[in-house]
Amino acid sequence: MYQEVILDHYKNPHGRGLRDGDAEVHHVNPTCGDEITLRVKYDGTTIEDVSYEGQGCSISQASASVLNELLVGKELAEAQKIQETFLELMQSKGKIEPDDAMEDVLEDAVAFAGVSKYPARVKCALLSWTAWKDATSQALDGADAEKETTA
Amino acid sequence: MYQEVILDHYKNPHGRGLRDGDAEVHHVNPTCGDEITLRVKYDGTTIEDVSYEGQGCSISQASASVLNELLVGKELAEAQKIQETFLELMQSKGKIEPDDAMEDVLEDAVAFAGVSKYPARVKCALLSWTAWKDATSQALDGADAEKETTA
Amino acid sequence: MTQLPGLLDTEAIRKDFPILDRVLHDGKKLVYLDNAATSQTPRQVIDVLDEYYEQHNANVHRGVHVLAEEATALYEGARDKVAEFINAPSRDEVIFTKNASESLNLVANMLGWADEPYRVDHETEIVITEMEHHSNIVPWQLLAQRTGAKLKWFGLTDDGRLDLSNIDEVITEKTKIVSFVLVSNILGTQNPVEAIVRRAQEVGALVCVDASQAAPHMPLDVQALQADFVAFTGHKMCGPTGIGVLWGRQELLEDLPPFLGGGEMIETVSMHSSTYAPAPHKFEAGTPPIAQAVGLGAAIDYLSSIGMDKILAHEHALTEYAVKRLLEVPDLRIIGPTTAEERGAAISFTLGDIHPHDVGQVLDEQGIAVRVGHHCARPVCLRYGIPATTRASFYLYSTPAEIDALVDGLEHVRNFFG
Amino acid sequence: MTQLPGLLDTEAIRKDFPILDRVLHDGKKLVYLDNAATSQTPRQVIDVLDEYYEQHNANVHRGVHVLAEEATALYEGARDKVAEFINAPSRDEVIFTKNASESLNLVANMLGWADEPYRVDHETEIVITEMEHHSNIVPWQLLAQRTGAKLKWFGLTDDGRLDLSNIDEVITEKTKIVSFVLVSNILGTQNPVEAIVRRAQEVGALVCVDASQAAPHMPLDVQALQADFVAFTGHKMCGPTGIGVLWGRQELLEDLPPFLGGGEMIETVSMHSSTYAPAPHKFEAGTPPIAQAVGLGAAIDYLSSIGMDKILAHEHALTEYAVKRLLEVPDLRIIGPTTAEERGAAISFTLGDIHPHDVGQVLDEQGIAVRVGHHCARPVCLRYGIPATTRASFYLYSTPAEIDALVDGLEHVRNFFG
Ligand SMILES: Cc1ncc(COP(=O)(O)O)c(C=O)c1O
Ligand SMILES: Cc1ncc(COP(=O)(O)O)c(C=O)c1O
Repeated sequence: MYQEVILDHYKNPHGRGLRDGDAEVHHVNPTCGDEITLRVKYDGTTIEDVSYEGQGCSISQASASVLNELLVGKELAEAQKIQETFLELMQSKGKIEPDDAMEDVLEDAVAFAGVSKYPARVKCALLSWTAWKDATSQALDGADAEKETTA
Repeated sequence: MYQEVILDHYKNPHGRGLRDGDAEVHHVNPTCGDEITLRVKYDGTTIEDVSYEGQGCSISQASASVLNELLVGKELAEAQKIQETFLELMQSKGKIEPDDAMEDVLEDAVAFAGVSKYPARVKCALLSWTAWKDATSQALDGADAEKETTA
Repeated sequence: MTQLPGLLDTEAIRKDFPILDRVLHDGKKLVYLDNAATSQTPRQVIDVLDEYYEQHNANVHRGVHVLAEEATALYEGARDKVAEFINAPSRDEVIFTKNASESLNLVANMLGWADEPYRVDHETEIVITEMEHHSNIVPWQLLAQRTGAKLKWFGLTDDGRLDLSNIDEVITEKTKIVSFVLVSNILGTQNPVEAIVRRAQEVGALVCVDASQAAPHMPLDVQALQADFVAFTGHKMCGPTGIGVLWGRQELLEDLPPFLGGGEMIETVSMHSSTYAPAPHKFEAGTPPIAQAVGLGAAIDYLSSIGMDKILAHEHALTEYAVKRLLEVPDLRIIGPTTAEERGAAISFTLGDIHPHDVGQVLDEQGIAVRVGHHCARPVCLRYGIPATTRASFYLYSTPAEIDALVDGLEHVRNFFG
Repeated sequence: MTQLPGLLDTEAIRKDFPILDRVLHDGKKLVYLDNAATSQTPRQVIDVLDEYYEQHNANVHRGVHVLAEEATALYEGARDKVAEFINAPSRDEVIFTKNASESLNLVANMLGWADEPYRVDHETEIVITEMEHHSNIVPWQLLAQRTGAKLKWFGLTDDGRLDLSNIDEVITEKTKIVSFVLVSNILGTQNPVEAIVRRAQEVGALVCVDASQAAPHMPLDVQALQADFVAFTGHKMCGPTGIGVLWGRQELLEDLPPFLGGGEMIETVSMHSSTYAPAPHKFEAGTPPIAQAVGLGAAIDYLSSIGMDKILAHEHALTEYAVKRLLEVPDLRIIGPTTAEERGAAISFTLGDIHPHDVGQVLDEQGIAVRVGHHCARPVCLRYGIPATTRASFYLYSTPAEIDALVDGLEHVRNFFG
């Protein structure tokens, strides 16, 4: 489950730290205490930045780093497709063997395929992605942008 | 468990029916619904009569009949000894094999030895005896003689 | 051998139940007719229990080691099986309890502590029936005492059915909950769910169905029932002891407060306050009966492999035969419906004025196991003016020959005390 | 092989536990160090369960047939075994529940519905501690919310012990109940019962002891404890899942009201009112976990045949060794007492800033089963400012070699994430 790619992202996270944003959310995984504070910044529908701070296991930390690497600079529609594909992979209970098409979409994130076999860890991998989705809808809906939520 | 003696007493009960008494009690075995109303009449410390009405299984009915046969006419002290011996036998879980001395005390009541192996039925066999003990203490204490009690 | 249409291949089925080979009292073969009290356990279930303890035992949830993951998958897999067995819209509606009694107490307590619109209080009414098992009476009596709510009930007709003639007076605008038994464990009566549900829905009352004697014996579809809660118990359906089920509608389980507090049922805890996990976990405090849930799952697999419709047909045929044969016994009076229509396979009766304890004991001496007493439904005995009954009850492994043995046994009882 | 004084003959003992032969992840031998979550089940207990279902299964009480009498004798025999095991003055003080959580909820609910002098209400106070398992926190939070009582607690010292310095302010004349853990499942701390009981008795408060982590590991004498209630759970002491115990002093059990209502717990029922059976039955509604109680009895036989004092000595020696070895691991911080004195065999720790989930997962890859998380004691994690811990916990079959494997495994974890 601990692919080299995951360990790399864990040890050298991309884009970590909180920077300016249009919306901020704070998500917690109550079963293991993993936490993330995440901000998104949009330029129209282009993702200008995803910045974050958090504590947690290597899976949740690496996943946030991969998210940053994958989504920054992307159009919202494409980012959503990536998010959905990642969700699908993580909920597959180890039954999806990523094909080339999936690898094209997910890039480094395919390394998490093995995590999907471990129900206790799937939530860790999804933490930042759920936070991103939530922050995005707050940023784009405008309203409630500052509200803290707990999932 | 159904000794001939028990069946005889069940089919032809001794002294059944309610007659005059110094005290009356009503006892119920809640697990099976067996009921007895029992009166005692004393002449000093001599048992002049034990009269009863009841409904229930053959064991509880036969036991009341045997009680009547054994106790009527006896001195209280002797009756108490009989009652205690019967209690001991019934609580023996089939482990007491009545000897001659016990047979001398219990007469027909030794036929209940087999019942003591059946926990669910021991209470049936003891119903009238507990009622008699209760009625006796009410009659001899004088007070509360008319009070109904439920065990 | 008596041949009846619709019977299962009991010769094959009986091989699955080791206990049916037992020999009692120096050579009497066990004739087990006490299935309404508890059913026997097939080898397939015993094996799954063994395998659980020998291979996979661990505490569930939150574990990252292999055993914990396996135990969790088995436990949650059992929930999936139950959900499918009762056609629940969602697996998250299936709560594991220790028995049907806990399930029913859970409903009563949720409603006692609920906010509006569910809250049962002194201005509201609770409706049950006179044929309930004590486990569907006492929780409501306790709730009524503790909240001041009024407890009302449907009476019984002389032939052992619910008297619904005054349904509009019994279930009123004040009624918050109607809880009743689908199949009576003492009378065998199968109750008309639809009429009761319709009236309850009219006044906005919740409906709780005690399916303890139904789930083991017939296809059960909680959506078709249109109830809000359905309770049943594992040990009556080839499962282990120590496991029960409460099914509840998802939005109710979301809204209603927890009952038992502790590990597993929380989202987050601080000394000052706690929040609760979503259902079903909200209602499962502490280490659950893990092996027992897994065993119940195996029992469901077993029953489903035979087919609940086939089991129903088998028992119906047996009941028809048993009613006919029993009515041939002089002085025998069936307490409950005297035909096999709209009834389950538990038949209560009296035999002249021979006390049921004596009937049961003499039958036992012949190896025949029946239950005697009030069957945890004492109000029914009061209603029919009897202290107790003898009850024979059948299951998928019961045979016409066992019914013949019962009838012969009853003849012997009559001669013995005659 | 490391030789420590006081160790049991684990080579012989391990043969009794089939699961300890399991091989994981292509060839890794199971090293089971998650005993505080649940213990493994010896062959002797599995066999008794099998025999129950294959030979004696029936519903208990009130049955007049052989199986019912056998099942009742086995079930009530298990009660005798538990009573003897904890030195209860009377077998009638032993209540079977489904787990320790139910036992603790039972106490909370009895007190919430009790009459004076026991009644917990808005003028009274409940005392617990910051090191309780959620199962000894949430029931009291619920009770406090529902009655208006005030919930107070003892804090913790930096070295993982109860801070009793303010005992006279925490336990006051208003205190109705003090409930605390005998041995903490997260810190391992063994608490000073006597000091707390003395103060509680001074103010007339009842005392409830959560012995879930004590009963499996040391001789337990409820009379010596001088508590009023003692709760524990079967699955942590070689027993099956689905069975727990509440011991309570007889006069309290007589005075206090029932909790769950239903079959078995009544004396007599009519539609208008019911009276209750004497304890313990008053608190055992519905068909009890029969096979599970019988299995717990077999577990007690098993533990007693080895000797609880010997088990205690074994675990003490292991704990001493484990503490020493673990403290050799760089960056490892034990959360809880750092010596083996006044502590049980559960050791929590953090390892640098490697998250416990990662520690647990990498250990699992080597076949080593530990638990990670807040161990249902989140307030302890909050107190020490950590999100979670890794916990290794030992039992009678644990060996020094397994501790060595753990230490090697932790080195591997450090290198892996280093
Ligand atoms: C100290 C303590 N108390 C209570 C419990 C609850 O036990 P159960 O989950 O069996 O109800 C546990 C174990 O989980 C425990 O360790
Ligand atoms: C109709 C009915 N309801 C409820 C129950 C209670 O089930 P349990 O004893 O398993 O809680 C029973 C069986 O005893 C029953 O027959």
